Amino acid sequence: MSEHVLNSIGLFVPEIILVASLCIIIVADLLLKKRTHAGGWILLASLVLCFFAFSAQSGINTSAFFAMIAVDPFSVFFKVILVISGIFIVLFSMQNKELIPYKNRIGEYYMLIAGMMLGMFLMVSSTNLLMMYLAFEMTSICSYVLVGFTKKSIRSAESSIKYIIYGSVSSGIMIYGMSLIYGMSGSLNIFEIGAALSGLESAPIFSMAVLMITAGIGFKIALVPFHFWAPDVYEGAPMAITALLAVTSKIAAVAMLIRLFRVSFTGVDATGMMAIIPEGIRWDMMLAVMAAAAMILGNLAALWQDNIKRMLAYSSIAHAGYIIMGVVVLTDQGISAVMLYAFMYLFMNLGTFYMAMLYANKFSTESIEGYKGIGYRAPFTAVALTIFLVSLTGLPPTAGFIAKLYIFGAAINAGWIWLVLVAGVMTIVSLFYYIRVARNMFLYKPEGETEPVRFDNFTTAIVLLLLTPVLVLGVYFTPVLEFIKHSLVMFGVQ
Amino acid sequence: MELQFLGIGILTWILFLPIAGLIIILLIPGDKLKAIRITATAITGIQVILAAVIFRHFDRAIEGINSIEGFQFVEKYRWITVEAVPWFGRIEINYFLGIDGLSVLMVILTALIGFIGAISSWTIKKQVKGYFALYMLLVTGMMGVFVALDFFLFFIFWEVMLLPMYFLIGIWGGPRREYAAIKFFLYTFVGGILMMLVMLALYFSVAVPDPETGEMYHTFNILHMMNPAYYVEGSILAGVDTTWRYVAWMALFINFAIKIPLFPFHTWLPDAHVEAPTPISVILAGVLLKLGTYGLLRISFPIFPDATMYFMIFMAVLGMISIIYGAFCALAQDDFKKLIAYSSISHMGIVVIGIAALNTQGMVGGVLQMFNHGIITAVLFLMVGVVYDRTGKRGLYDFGGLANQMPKYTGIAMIGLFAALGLPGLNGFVSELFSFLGAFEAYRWIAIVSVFGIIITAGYILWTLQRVFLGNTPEHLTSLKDLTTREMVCFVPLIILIILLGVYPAPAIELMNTSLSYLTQIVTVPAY
Amino acid sequence: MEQSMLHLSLLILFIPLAGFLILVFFGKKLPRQGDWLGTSLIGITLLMALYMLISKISSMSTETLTYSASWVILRNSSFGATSIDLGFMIDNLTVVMLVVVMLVSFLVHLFSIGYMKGDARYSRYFAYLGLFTFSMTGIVLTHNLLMMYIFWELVGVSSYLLIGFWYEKKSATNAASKAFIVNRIGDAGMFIGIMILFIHFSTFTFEPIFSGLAAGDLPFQSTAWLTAAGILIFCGAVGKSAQFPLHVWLPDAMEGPTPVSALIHAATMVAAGVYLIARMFPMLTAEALIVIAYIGAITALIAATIALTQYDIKKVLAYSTISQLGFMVMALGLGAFAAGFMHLVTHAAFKAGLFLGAGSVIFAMHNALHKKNDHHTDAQDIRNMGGLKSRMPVTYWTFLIFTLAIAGVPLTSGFLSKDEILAGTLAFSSLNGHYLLPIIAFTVAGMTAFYMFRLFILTFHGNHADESRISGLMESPLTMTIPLLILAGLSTFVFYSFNPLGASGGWFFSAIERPASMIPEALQPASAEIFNQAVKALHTPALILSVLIAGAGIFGAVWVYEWKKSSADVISQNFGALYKGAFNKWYFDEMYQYVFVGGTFILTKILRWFDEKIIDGIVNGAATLSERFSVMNRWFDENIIDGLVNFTAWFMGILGFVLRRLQTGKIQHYLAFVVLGVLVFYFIFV
Amino acid sequence: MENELIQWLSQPGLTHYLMIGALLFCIGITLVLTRRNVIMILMGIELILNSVNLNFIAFSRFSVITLDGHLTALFLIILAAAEAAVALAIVLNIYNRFKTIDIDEISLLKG
Repeated sequence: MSEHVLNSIGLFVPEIILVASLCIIIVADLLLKKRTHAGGWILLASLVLCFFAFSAQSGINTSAFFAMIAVDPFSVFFKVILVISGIFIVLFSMQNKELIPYKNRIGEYYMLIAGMMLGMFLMVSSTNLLMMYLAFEMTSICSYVLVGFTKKSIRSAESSIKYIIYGSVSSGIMIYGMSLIYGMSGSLNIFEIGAALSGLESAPIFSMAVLMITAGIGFKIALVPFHFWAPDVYEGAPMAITALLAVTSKIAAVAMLIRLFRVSFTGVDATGMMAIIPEGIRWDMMLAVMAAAAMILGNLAALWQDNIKRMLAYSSIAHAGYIIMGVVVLTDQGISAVMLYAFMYLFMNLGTFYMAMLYANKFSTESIEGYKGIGYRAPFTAVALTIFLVSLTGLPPTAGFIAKLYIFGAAINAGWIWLVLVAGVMTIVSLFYYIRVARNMFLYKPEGETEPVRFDNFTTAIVLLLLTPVLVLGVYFTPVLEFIKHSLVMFGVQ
Repeated sequence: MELQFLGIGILTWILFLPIAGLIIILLIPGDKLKAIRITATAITGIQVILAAVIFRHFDRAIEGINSIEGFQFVEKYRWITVEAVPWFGRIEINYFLGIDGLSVLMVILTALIGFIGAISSWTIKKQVKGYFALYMLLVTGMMGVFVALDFFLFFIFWEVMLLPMYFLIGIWGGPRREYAAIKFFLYTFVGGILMMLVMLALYFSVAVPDPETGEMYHTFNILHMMNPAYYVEGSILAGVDTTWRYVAWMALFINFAIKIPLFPFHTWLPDAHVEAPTPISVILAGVLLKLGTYGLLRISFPIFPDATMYFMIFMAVLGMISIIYGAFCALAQDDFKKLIAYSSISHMGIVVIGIAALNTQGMVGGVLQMFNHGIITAVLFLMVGVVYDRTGKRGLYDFGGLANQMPKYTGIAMIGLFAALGLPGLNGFVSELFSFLGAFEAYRWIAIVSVFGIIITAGYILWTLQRVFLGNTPEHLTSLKDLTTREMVCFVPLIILIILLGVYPAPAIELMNTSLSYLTQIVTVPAY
Repeated sequence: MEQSMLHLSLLILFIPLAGFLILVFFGKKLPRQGDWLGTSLIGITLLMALYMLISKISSMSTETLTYSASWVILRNSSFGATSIDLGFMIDNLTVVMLVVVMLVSFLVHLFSIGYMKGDARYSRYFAYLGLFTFSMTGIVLTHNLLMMYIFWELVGVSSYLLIGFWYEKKSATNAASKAFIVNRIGDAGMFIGIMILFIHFSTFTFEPIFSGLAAGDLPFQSTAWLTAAGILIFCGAVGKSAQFPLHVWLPDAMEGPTPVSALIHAATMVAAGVYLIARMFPMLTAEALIVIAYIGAITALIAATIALTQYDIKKVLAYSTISQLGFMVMALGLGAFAAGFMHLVTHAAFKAGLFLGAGSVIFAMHNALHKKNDHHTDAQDIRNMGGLKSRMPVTYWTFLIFTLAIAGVPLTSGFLSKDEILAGTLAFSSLNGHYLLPIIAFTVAGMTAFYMFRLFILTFHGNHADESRISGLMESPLTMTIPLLILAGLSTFVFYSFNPLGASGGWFFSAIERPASMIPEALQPASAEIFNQAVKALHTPALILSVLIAGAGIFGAVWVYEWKKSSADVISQNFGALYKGAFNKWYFDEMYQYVFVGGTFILTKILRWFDEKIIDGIVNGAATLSERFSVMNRWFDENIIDGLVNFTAWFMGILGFVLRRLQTGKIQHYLAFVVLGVLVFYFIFV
Repeated sequence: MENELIQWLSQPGLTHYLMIGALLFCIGITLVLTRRNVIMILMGIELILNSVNLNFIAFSRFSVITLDGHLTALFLIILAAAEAAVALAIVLNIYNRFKTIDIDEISLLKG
């Protein structure tokens, strides 16, 4: 038993690093009042350490802490994505102008991010309903505070109250569903649940439970119709936190969704194909409808937005739809497409948020109309933003195209033609609002000031760090595919 | 046939030279206009030389179309390869270039028009650096579509063109450039999505054995997609004459019809042509429209011979409508550029009825018409550009009596206009002749109706000629200067080609004859 | 011999082209702007053509020489290669036609040196003449339909350039465009006809097509398609030879310089149509021939009636040309092959003479008026002339000879050919019962004599209305009168037949024979032997009748205009509506204007509207719908309509607007949606 | 009929607890959806969480004989407290910004 615990601790190194850094940040915050971003650097260092710790975990496929969490390539893959995005979020935060008035509390900010990262790490690896819920709440509670961090801002305040009410109710619904599952299967362990359910006749209660859990996770993913918080919260939150919510926590929730549904609610039918269990609820169709609704609503509503954060909020709702398409197809191919999408989405969406943040800093505008003529004042960043947007649209030769290609491919191969058609049409719609940004930047002359704007090297370096993968992965993505190929191993699943 | 330089094949050179140019241009400071212009011109000039080398070494007797042995200057490398994916087998995407009789003429056309466009771009005054950078990207995109034999690669190049084109129209265009640019983008993007879906469906339907291990894997290789034996049993596009194959053909067709553009998918074209700056109009009409018909011939016809046979009358009818409709619309225009834009619709309709005939004359006529129309319409747009640069106007009513004022210009314009009219002795006639002959053999009445399009064509061309060049020179035009040397450099090679191919088209026809008659054969006499 | 023929014909074809190229590029730099170059080059080709004529007729009379070279080879993997050939075919028809073309061209060149003197684009004019001669020669020499079509169109273009030579005049450019487009309509038919033949025979060359037909291989195995092919190819001739209903371009084409009218619209280009029919004769079915004959007859009649009423000297000649061309076409249609072709040749001489004579008159009038600073009197209106006889003796006497020839008075060339045609009509009606044809033919012959003498008398006889106006009138210079004299000589009978009363014994009739029909027997017209016998039998009555009718016509004209025994005005009033119709050219132009031009115009407007309103955004008429949403619409206009041009997109926008309204900002609504969502999904999926 | 009901009520079992739980859950949801005072909404959330606790414990007691359910309930109580703490802090901030805790007034962000 103690040996098991010791082994488990050995597998828990990255999380421990994070917890340690969390503590160090608190201490550092007390000791070094002047060094405002010290917490940030500490977190950054710990995240980089985590990154290396994950590389040590490659190939391990086991479970830890009495089947509470799994350390398997699948979770490592997602944790790598989370760490990368976490690093960028920290870098963004250091430049975020909105946070400057709160610099005496900035240590808390990084501490909360560290907590959130920890929660998300646990989300992607937990194999127990209780653990899942705890990780989920850890992430949520930290994010509630982060959203309201710029508390003098009235928008931030409003978004935080909305977020916490919405989040609490959603997680309440989810845990209610979990309690029903627990009652029916007699266990909180997802493998045991799966085993118990595979012999089960269809039961309406079970279906309701699945729906309730979907509602909870769907809240995190911002999946229609559980997305309503997203636009308001994204708009109100500080930019870096918006990026964190739109990218990192969304990906973590998708990973959790995949693990839960793959392990517990998917069995094997007579022909050896994967099938949903028990047969009471067609949750693949349900998710497909949600995905379609997300794509439709996200893209169409985004057409009308002028605030870039709000526009990106809707756009990320739409992207949640694309991602869920991969879950719907129920195959390893679909899951690998989701992983690829997540990887690509990370860079292009973070890039877009970063640019929006930079422009908010420099031009103090979040309005797309306010972007007029930026292409002539800051050509490099404007071109970069255009490339990110093009990538989000899904045009080659960018990463976004490859991501869409694989998602669409998986869906076509599994026969979800109608879903792909919806996705295709909505991709066309998405062109409008993405290209509108580029249009305003390049097709109009600058109004008022026309001086060129310079960005420091640090900024340029971050832009390049984000831009390079978007372009390179658009034409050469073999390494990512290799990575995914090796990461498609989930503990306890053949 | 292999031609290499520094160990890199000639097609890669011709394809990626503009990218090198793009990088060089980005490194040149933005205020060194001349250096930027010369770089762009030199790069496209080298492309023309390479195209000439290809023309020289191209073996006219090899068939191409559906076997790799038939292609020339082939370059095939593994690009994306992931071995032994547990749930999928192998993922493989190839960097696969090659040309046959169908594409060689298009490669030459692209190089030539790209060069002419670069020279005529010297008149661009604002944001020169950005302009030429996008221009270079555009040229690579066009060239790529014509040389790619891997569907994935084809698709990437196909879509790569969109964004540069959007900005080239949107930033450097006329007053309604924004509208025109987004309209162009929208239409072609819709088509692109459709093509992407079909591409994926084909990808999952086709599996080929590895020559060494015998392992089956999916492929984007266009040539493999033409072989019915490679279709996986029970996959979505397997079989013959299935609904899904018809649907896929239709989706591809819509994509290509938008590019061509065929009635009723044509409305982006007048706007885009009118608003685009002159060199971009030249590229648009000269090369971009050909991508549509090229795509039909390279992809739709050989991959879906059954559906092609099923839909060919439908295609021919659309071609016929385009001919007549485009001509009538041209007749109603009072904007010079719009007139030429509609004439393009009409002339591309001739290509479509030619290739829809599915016989050798029609095919040869259609492809030759693609080339010829590229040349002729380039002359016409350059012609409008000349007066537009000088006066800022392009309404037909804004001009008159230019024959007195600009004799050289008038002479060249007349040759261009008469070539568009299909005057024998100029190249337009030859290709129209063969297209009509082919169409007549296949569908008598469609061809007969289409022939009346040439009467209307005569109407609008002569009307333009009379309106713009003849009559008395109005007061405000008496200060117009005749063509400059740079403009002559643009025009002369094109005019020479117009006359040369009009008098003796055999060299061009020989280039493609073998491939096209083979293509006809594999479509009409399918392998299954 | 054969080789030299080939070389000569090559030279004849390309020398004018060389002249064109030299004059276009270097014309202005040459001394005298290169008129001597153009003229002498054509002179050389004329000599070559004469040599060819003489040697061909004398040495190898009925042989046909052909030369072929491959132009394009279309290889077809399933059934071999198709070679598309270009080449020459030289038979008697060719050499005769060559001489006609070269001779008229040469004389017109010569005449133009005087006539066009001082024009701003003098060298360009000679260049265009060279281009025209080149194109015309191509038509004459070709042995295949493709080349025929190619040069056919080139002729069209060069005539476009020549008619619109004075392009500052709007009427000239209009006329040029009209000529081209009207011709193009005929050409479209011809093109379809050629396609029918090519698709079936895989060749454009006459010989294999005819031999294929002779072997019983009909296009698409159908006699209807054969007849259709014949009539469609004839459409080309209808356009070029200004036959009803496409005759409207020719009178307008008189806007070009007068020598051009002589060259193009009297002797050569318009004769190309007749030449085409002659070339295609072996494949024309009896039905097609009857159509051709009637078209010719109708043309002859309509044009003659119009010519009776016109006052513009060139317009009268133009309608007379149309009328005579109708005669020729009719003759070929009846099977009077040699007669029709001979009329082409004789007509070329005297009609060119008439035009050049008219040119001489106009030139003189113009100069005289110019001296008086009179710029509003029309130099071409015969009402402004009269009494020119004494001032322009050479022009007067030559003009008289031409007028006699066209009227068909014995001893002239015109009598020979016209008489044979009239006999042919009688013979045809006696064989087939088409009595309308001879009636029309004789009526037209009478009318021709009448209106030509009307023209002649009004121009040269009587007293001038205003003597002072023509006080400075002088005979034209030598370069202009010499051509007139030469043509006057050629309008006498001796050059065609030594028997002034019958052509059938002359060299012409022995050299030009009706080619054998190559189509199945059942479709053929009455054979040449039967026809010739009938002609022989009816020749004498026809001769007498034609002389009487010509005499009556001349007498009528003299009665009315010379002796003024009856007033022309009274006569025309008596004819009332008929006169008005004829005077207004039977309203063809107006009708075409309304029906075709107007129709096309309206159609294009409709299509343009359709394109811009309907297609372009299935609802760009979302405009009307979206008026209701005017606020939104403005927003759209500014932001999205740019992109969302069509209804779908508009609809999406609305949908997006609605969906966006769900986002009320009230957290309880959001949560209600969550609960609702869960319940709805529960009921749908469970 | 009446007897059956009395008998059913007099022998409390799993179903009874579950029904009470469900009832609590519904009341919680109703509170959340209908009350305008933020504090009342937070109380609704507490009710939801307590209904879950009831479920877990009932299941743990009656159908699944493990301690998982009890433990979960403990964790839930702690989490509910944490959540409530954060929520109340945010409510305080809201009151400072908006001078009200009427949730209908807090709807600047929308559309």
